[in-house]
Amino acid sequence: MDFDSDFDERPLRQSDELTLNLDGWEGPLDLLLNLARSQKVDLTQISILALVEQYLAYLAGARALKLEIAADYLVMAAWLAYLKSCLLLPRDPEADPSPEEIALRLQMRLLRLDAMREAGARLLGRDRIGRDVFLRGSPEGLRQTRKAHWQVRDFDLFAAYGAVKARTAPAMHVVHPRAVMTLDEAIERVSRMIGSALDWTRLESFLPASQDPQYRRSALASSFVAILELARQGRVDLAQEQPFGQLLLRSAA
Amino acid sequence: MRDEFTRSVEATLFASAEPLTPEQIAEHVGEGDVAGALAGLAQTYAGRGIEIVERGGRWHFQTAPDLAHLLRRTREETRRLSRAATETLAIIAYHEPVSRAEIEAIRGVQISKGTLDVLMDAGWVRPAGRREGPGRPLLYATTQDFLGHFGLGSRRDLPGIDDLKAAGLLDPLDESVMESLGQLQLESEAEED
Amino acid sequence: MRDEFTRSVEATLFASAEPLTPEQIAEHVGEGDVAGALAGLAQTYAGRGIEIVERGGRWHFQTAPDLAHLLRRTREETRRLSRAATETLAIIAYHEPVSRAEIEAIRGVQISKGTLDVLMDAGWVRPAGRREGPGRPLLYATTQDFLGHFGLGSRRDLPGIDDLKAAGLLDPLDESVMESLGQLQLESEAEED
Repeated sequence: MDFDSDFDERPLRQSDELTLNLDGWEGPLDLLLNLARSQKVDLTQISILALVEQYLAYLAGARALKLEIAADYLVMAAWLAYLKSCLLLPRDPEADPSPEEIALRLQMRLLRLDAMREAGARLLGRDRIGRDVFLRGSPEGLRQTRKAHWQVRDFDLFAAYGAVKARTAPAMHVVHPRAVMTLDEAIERVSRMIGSALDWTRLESFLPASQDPQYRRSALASSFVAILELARQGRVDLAQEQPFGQLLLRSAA
Repeated sequence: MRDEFTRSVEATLFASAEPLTPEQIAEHVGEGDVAGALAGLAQTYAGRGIEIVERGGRWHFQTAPDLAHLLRRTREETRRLSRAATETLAIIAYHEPVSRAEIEAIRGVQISKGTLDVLMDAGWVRPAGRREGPGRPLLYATTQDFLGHFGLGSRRDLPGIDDLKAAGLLDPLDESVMESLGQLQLESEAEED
Repeated sequence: MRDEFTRSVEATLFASAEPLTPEQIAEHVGEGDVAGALAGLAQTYAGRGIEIVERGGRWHFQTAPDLAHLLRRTREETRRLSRAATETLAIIAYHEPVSRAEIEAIRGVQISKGTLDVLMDAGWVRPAGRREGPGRPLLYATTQDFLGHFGLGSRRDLPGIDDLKAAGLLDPLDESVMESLGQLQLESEAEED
């Protein structure tokens, strides 16, 4: 793997303490990676112990200058110091993951970041449109016009006209003449006929004979109201033996 | 055509947003026989899909004029006529020539500008002069294409009102039911207020 | 090259303001072996001042890269991408689709709001759905324009991608790695708030 790219490596100036500054790093990992690269070996060959030493020394230097050190740098320092002690102390067979494994993971992280850094640099260095290669200055352009192909069935057309006509036709209300018996007629007819009937007589026998069912219904309704009116006036007596039973009437005594 | 100078002239002309004079080209590609390179390119491109042309001393690339039709593509899509447009078309067919105001009076609803445009776009309706009278309104009538589309020999082949009635197309039942329902709703809404 | 179909493909591609897929070309030139015509054209133009290239399945004409020095109009380069944006773009391109937390884990720092915006504004990065799982994180991926701008035929052409893959450097991030370092940092940042 080629990690020796021409990536603009941040120069390390540990010797020049006056420029020691944490502002330039994008976090502890960035600082670690740059320290690792200062070991001048393939990143796969770096010494994690030496790297930890470098990091701690760097922070110590910054502290000596009374620079503000962001918390995440200190957390990393604490974690690295812990890692260092684990690496140096006699191995604890119970430790999981082992210090070596943790160190390997840290190394993988550095490799990963370094790889992405290099990839970014190589991407930017490619032949880029507008910088290295150019598109046609004034393309005619492709145009797409949409032409609607209108569809309507003849039935829809005629139905639409029918709907318009139906909707807008002047509304006409015609009441057909109907055969009815008025209430006055019924009162007159019942009081005339009751005069001679002293026995209980069914209401139906007061209705005129007619083939027209509408007229019969009208006569029944009117006659019913008529006998109620006559009963109110005390001119007839009404009787009904049970609900919905025969309505009987006779002349009031 | 592998000659470096000609390649440079070609690329410069291609990337330029405007036609270039040989002098302008030279500013990019440096000393050399720009005119000769242009002539060579013109020959290389002759008969291809792209050509290199000179207009008033300026050179540019363009697509071959005989292929211009490819660049403008029309896509046909089938679309159903809206209800408003269908009704308007029917009214024009039965009453032509008819003005917009008359169409609206018959429909009982206003029509939008787009509705008549759609019918004219479809080729079924045409302007048919103006009616002499107040406002000289523009009149509309149907076209031959209209008759063709609906398989009608002439306007006399349109079903008459009696035919429509016989077919139940004048049955106001649905409409009145809809209306009375609508009315009920309006009333109940009014009561709620 | 006098073949009419190839001429049509050439003209269509030349006239287009956008890279075109073979299918889009076919919509203009009709039935035919578009892929074959494109391959033939690519050969015809090889070594000339302009070339025909495929980027992510879409084709376009462009000037030959070695002539860049003639055509670079101004010294001032297009706005330089920041280091953070460059790294973020590389991480997305090599790992896509990838969540913001994963980008942050690789870089070891939080991404500032503007970084992804810049990349999306440039048209190189797009949101690419969410990962099913805890928190359903939004994922990011690169676009067709990304491939086009950086002259990549496809993601397989990303520089060194095979080596990186072989070295395990593009594997999904180990949970424990995220925890061992990422967590520590995220916790400390949370404390700062």
